[in-house]
Amino acid sequence: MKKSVKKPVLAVGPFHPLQEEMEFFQLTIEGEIVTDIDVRLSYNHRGIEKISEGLQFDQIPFLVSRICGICSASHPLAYVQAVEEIAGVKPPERALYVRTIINEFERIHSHLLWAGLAGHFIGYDTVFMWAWKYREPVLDLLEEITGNRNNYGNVRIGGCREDIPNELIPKILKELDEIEKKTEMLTKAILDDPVLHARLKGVGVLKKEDAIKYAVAGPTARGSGIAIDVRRDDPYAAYADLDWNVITQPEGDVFAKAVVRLLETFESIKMVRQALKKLPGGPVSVEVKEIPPGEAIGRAEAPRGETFHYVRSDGGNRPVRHKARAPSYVNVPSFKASCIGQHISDVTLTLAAVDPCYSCTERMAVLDSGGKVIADYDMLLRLSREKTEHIRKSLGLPKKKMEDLPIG
Amino acid sequence: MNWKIWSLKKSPWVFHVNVGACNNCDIEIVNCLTPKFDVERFGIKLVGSPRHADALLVTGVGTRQAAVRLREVYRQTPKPCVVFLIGACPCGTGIFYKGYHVEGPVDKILKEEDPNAIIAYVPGCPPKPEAIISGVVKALAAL
Amino acid sequence: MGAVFERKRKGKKMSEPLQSLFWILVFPGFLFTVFVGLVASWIVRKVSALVQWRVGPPFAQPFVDVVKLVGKEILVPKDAQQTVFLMAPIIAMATVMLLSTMLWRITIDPAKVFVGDIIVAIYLMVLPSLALILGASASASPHAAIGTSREMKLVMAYELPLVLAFIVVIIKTGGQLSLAAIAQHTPVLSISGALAFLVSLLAVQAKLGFVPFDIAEAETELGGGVLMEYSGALLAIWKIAQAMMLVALPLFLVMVFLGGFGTAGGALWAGIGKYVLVLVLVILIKNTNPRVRIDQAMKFFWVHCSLALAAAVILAIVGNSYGLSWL
Amino acid sequence: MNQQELNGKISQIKDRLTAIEQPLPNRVYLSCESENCYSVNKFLFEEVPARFVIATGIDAEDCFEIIYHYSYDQTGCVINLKVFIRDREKPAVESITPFLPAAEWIEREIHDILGIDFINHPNLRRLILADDWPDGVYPMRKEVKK
Repeated sequence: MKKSVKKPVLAVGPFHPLQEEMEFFQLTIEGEIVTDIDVRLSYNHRGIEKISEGLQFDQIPFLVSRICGICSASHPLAYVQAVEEIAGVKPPERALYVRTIINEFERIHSHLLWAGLAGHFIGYDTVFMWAWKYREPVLDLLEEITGNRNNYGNVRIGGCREDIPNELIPKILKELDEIEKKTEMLTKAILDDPVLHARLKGVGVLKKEDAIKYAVAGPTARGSGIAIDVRRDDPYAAYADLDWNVITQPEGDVFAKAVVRLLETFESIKMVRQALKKLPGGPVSVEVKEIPPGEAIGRAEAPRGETFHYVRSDGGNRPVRHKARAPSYVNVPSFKASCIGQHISDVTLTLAAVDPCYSCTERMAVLDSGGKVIADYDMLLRLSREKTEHIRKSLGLPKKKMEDLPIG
Repeated sequence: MNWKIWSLKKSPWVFHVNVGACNNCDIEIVNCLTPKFDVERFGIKLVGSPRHADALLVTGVGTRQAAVRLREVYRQTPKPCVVFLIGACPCGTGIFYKGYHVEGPVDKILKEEDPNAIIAYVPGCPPKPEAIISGVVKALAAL
Repeated sequence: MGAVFERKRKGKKMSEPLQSLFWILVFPGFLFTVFVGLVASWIVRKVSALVQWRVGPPFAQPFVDVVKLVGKEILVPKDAQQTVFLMAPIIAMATVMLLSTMLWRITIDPAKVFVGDIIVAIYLMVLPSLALILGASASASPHAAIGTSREMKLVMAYELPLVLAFIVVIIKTGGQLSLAAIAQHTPVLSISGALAFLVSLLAVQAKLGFVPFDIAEAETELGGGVLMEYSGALLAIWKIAQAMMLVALPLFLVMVFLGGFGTAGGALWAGIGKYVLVLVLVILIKNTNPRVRIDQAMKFFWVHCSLALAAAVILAIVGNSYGLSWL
Repeated sequence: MNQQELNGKISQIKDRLTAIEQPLPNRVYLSCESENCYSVNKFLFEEVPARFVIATGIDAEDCFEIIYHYSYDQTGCVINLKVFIRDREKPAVESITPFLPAAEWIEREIHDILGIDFINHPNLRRLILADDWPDGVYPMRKEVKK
């Protein structure tokens, strides 16, 4: 049966121009209601943990930044912090600030990217185009600082590879104002739209108890009223010196997660500004001679939640064991709690709300009880969009596209 | 010039296959669609079915599980078709060359399937959208 | 076009069958319609791109697309019903070809018509949709199957109001069943006629597979669900058939509602103007509306449109019997 | 609950642990044998209560080691529970998924890559290895090279 299920999906399956990773979801439905969900990973399994055991400590940051292209600042940071803990090294102050700035830039561009995709999922393609347009200046800044739009590779054991040149700071501040203005417009357009309220509220609710049971992280947890954030709970880099808020929303639905992400973007902008103001002088890295035997943990808050790295060293120049956990690893299984019992037209949206790195949702097939594929991603997307329209009509609103909204 | 090749160059419809990438190349490919780069100017269109495609944009190392699917997609694509390997991973598996679950590089997988496959390489980690567009244009000019 | 037409007149010496072949395959029929249709599809793509803040494709793009598809390999899914799968696009193209030839010929040579051609035209307009259903269900793909069932429902939904709309026109024009005679009138200049025009415009939208009635097709690419399994020249034939529909259907509306297409001087330009007007209306509806759900579409066509048209029929009868042509 | 109270809480299960280490104020490493795995995990998740982060499976040559990582977010403390599985031939340990659904995937993963059997796991199917991966080959074991 497994073969017959997978074949139609893979052969003619829902390939989408926005498809990213290759996780494969199977939904079992009864009528229109989802009764079970199953996920097959493997397509993207590259064996990073084993490769890591064959690399030297200072090569690994470049490997782990390629775990996920969007979290390519948080993974190396978490790893490097673990190794620094083993070696007992404290990087220079300036390096901590540079790390903070790069990480917050990453969060800004990732959240904007998510906002665009969420717009696409509910049929507002203009939001998609605009949010991705707003994202470009952030990538340009990152390129100017680190030399690459993504995969910055800027963290090394004992500090940072590239410094933020002081003469770049005015430009960054100027761009930040611009980004903040545009994000504000986008946020207003999203949060003030009654259609979106009706479309997103109460959909895909992840209750607080379930959130605890599934041990979710990041905006997914904060959207369910769990105020956890590694940046505050276990401060690293320069977060302890900055003044910012952890955004939480109690509802646990898609709307709450959207609110958390959008408001977090502003917190990130705030943090970058503060960090730039406080940026201390001095070098950005210290030499680390050798890594003694030992084990340690490094944590960092990626845009999607807590990144967790465990490193064990035996005194050689390679780790004996290096475990990496991406936030989606705990966020994705929570679909079991949030999707079951939902209408299938809401499923894409619920999955997207978790931002599962981020387009695993494309790899879906709806199964009826006989295991036959009866709907695909496109159809789910369509259903999702139709529901938006339906709600719009029931609110007595005219047919309106995002073009009319005051963005841009 | 052969009219088939000429029209292929003027109207390359592409289909995006991810065989184990880190998302970076994929995002940069999607970026090519957005207003800043707008590849429809060159007649390039992302299509939703390999059967409609003239070119495959492959990203990722080619993991063991995904390689099976890549072969299937390649078989479904009508020939002539060009395969673009976007990023360091499909070109030579990059930093993952030792991975136990990696069957790539992708050109090896494709050559096993079809020894005459036309393959173009756009290295970079990730290649910028400009690089992807330029790579596609250069490869088409060389046809 | 005028010059070509003149040349055509002089070519009376050609033997009758040869001339008919020329009619169908070259001038007003196949080649000419394909050309106009591909230009029209370029306009559709370009305008859509501009709405999305992009530059859009170059002018020759639709032509190159078709040429390229012809040069590609045809893959037939192994579970498909081969004959039907291969025949369906050809049936679709042949019927659109016949339809457009008929419409152009009536325009050019209104004397050579037969009574009741409007009925034949309506019949020919259904066939491409049926061919699509046939082809998709022969392709043995679950996604195409979903598209098929939706397309089928959609056809059933819009055919009734469409026929009612034409009944309104027939009443308005005093029981004419010949397109040439109908084209002498402009029924759109009355309440019932305008209603009928609006509804037919929406039905044309559905026939063309455009938003908001592209329910049977995925949004990201041509013919997503239904055409998923087609490739190469077969896909090209579908594209050509769709492009020709883009000519034939608005042209049909122009003839039935807007007083037809002239063949010389001012009347010709007026005709082109009317065609462009209908095309722009179609594109605008496409770009300013979200997709509706299949049950919404059916309800819309069966309940709202049919009721409106029933009222229009009554208005038209009343208008006729009391000589109130504006009703 | 501050760090001291947390340490006090942990010492309630001292008899089931073989070692308690605290190299940093907010990093705690506990060790136990595989038969106590279930009860200690249950204590950490339900009594402390800490948030489950992930588990790390390690092939430590003479035995298998699974480290369950918990995070106690009020103090930013990471509690690591090392469970030693001495039987190298038929490594098995009781699954914690029944009370902690968050552990489902990682237990399946460890089953894939190290071949450790999780008793009472509700759904111990292959998760991350390919369909055509040979049975009985566990890539994260030390004897397996590429």
